[in-house]
Amino acid sequence: MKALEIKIDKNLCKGCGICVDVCPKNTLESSNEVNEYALFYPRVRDLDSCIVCRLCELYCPDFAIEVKEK
Amino acid sequence: MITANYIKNEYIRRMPSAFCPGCGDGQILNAIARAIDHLKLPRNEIAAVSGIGCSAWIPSPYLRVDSLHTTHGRPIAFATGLKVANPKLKVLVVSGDGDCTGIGGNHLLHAARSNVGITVIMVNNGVYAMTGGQVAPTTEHEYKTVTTPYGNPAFALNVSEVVAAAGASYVARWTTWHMNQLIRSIEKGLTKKGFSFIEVISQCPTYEGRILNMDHIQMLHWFRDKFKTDEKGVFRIGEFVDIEKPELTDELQKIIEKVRK
Amino acid sequence: MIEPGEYFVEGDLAAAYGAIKAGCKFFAGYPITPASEITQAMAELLPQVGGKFLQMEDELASISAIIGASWAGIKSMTATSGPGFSLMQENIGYAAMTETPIVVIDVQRAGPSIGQATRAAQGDVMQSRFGSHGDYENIVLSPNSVQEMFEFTVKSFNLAERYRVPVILLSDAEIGHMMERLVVPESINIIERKYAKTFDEATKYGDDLVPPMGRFGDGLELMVTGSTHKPDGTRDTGSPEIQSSLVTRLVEKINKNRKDIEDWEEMFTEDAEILVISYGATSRPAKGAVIKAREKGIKAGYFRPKVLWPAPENRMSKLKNIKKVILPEMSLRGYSMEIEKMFPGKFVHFPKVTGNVHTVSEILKKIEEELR
Amino acid sequence: MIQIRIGGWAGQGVVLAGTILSQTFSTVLKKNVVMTRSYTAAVRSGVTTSDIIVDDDYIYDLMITEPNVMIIMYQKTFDRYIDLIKKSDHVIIDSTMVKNIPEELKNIYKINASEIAEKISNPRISNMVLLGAYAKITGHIPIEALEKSVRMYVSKRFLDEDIKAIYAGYSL
Repeated sequence: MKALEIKIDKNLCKGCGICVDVCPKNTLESSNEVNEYALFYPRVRDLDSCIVCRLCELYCPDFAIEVKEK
Repeated sequence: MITANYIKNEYIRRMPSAFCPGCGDGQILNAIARAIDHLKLPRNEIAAVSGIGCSAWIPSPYLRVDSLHTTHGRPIAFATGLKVANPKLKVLVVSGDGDCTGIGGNHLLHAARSNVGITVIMVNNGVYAMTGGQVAPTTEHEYKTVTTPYGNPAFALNVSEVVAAAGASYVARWTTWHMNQLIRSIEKGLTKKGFSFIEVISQCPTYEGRILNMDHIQMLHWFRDKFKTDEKGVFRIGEFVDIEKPELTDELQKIIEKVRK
Repeated sequence: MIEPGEYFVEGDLAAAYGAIKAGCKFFAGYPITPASEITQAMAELLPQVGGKFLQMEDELASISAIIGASWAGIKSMTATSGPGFSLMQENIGYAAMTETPIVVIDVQRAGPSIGQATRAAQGDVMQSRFGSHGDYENIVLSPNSVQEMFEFTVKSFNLAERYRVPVILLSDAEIGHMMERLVVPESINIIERKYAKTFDEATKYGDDLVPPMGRFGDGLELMVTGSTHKPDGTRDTGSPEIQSSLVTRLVEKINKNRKDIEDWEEMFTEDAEILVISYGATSRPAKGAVIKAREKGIKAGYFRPKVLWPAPENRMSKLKNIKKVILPEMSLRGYSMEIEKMFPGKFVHFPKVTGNVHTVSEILKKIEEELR
Repeated sequence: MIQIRIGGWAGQGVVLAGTILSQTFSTVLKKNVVMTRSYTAAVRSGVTTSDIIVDDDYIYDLMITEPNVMIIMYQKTFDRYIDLIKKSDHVIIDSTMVKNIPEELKNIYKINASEIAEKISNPRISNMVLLGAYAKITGHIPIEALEKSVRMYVSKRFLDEDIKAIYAGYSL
């Protein structure tokens, strides 16, 4: 399975980094970009590496991440 | 495929939540919603009751079901009344460790004893977080908190063991690292006839983190590495009780039938 | 079940009969003298009408459970006495804040603290109104006979359902444990709760300031909270406007409907110069003493609030020709603040705190003394 | 107005006797009746009383002030209420239980109720013997009315012995 897009809702994300931590393929990484609450939200490092395991969705405390399948 | 977005749209009243970044409460909310979805329970058959504390906010206001946000320590007693009044409802209590075992400890024991068919999810972060990091009944010996600045002179309560001894039908303990196991346990709890109790060890990045000198990611790793279902772990997790026994509202109904015959 | 007709029962049992007749289907309680008889009677009676009884682990749990049950849409009650009533204050405030109809019977005993378990007193009058923290108003009724234990329990349920407030039936050990004739009438007026059919309906109220109540399980996805909340139940603890409009309405809800709620009994008040105000058990000898005083040619009057809170202030303020007001009661504080406020400069307190109710001759003697 | 105090020791059936007598006046004879009781928290100790006030009119006084009848079943109760006993028109005692009576007190009806009760079945129904004696001595109630009240209140198991006891007291 391949991901079409990994959407990170900047306004919901609190920048906790749990998604980056639980991702088994290092698809996500921390960024220096901040949202309106001055929190660092993550960014997609390598979309192709995503295996659509959706652990990021399962562990995200804030419903801020969504993996769209191809 | 169940996506977080679907869960959010279907079961979550609103976001963003008031929880601190990295708080396990959001994960537990996610787990509860997924369990309800797996069971295909209609939302109008679920009532969520909570007391006071950060974790009390998991169902109220975020879970999109009838929710009763009550006074400190009392949610289990409120839930008992709700369940007895309408046994068709799946009554879910979400309570913190202070709420559930400190001020509300007596209610917990007696709900387990009477085997009333409610599901209690106790979020255990070992500290009173909402009020600013004071010692809790679940704080380990010698840990420093704002009210035990020289170390906790008392010892932590093993809540699941106590609830098991009190007579609950189902008792399990997981951590926020064990999301899938937690979801399965909540499903089991919600379908269990009698009193079900699920303890969730959760990370409090703000206060517990300060005590343990860890951030929330480190705490999750700690859960992963040290909390095991067998002797390998420093802390024991897993399912401790899973039995069938007569449930309170059924017994009350039997009394009515006996008396009215 | 409880056929119309005549009974010879104690006050506590009459209250249980009243609850059953009012449609009470859930009781949660904890044993305490002198209210245990209500609890025991409900344990026996409720299953007979398809209702449920629970003896809880304490009074905190008892009142919590009945509030929970009330949200599931059934009429619920608990009964206790002083020490338990003190414990219940927390959630009497919660019921006021969340506008939950419940009935709490307090069979007063002598305090403070454990006091005299089997003796009567009237020391909970202020607590019954002000016991929980913060601003709220509730309704408190005071029966003076076994018959009224029955009737006022029914009335308590009616008022609770009508105004969505906790209603307290403030009895005492004298009335609770007294045996007397009870007549259960053929027909009893019962007020049923107004339910909201949609979430939207539950957030709106009319001139009476009482919104229709949602019911758990109806799919309204209600949010009920003891925190400061918007009309839709959304918690908002930061807004000065929301706190202000919420607590003002909780208080105004009672004030605005006072005329409908206030209830009293009076005798010889048109030309009375000396007025005996009394309530509960004490009002029996008080009335007897006033009748005796009239026989002696004394211009005495009798006034008894049946509803203590809200007090019948409009009526009392119209009693202009009174020169003196005597308040006999089984408390050193009791209702005195309220009555003294209504009759400044004329007020004579006549407490008796032995655990026994006043006698007719004691009150008559006091009337004569005060005339001198 | 009739004021009656039944006094004894907890466990002697003081409240039961009071209830049956009150019910005789209220339900059977259609009088206004108030019965109050006084007891301590302990189940098997302490002075217990049932106070009965009967009137054709509404009852205002809830306390016994000038008793017409004192039915006393225990020495300590007798000693405690000696002032009221001196004021009372009739004093009926269980002479098995109350032996120490001041000499100046005349006109005390001494009923060996416990002994009579024991002969019928057991001393615990001495209260019923005293009620029968009360009906005879005061003439306040016909014995048939008392019997009716006993039949209304007492469970089948004890009914026969209780009826026997009230008639035993009545025929003294």
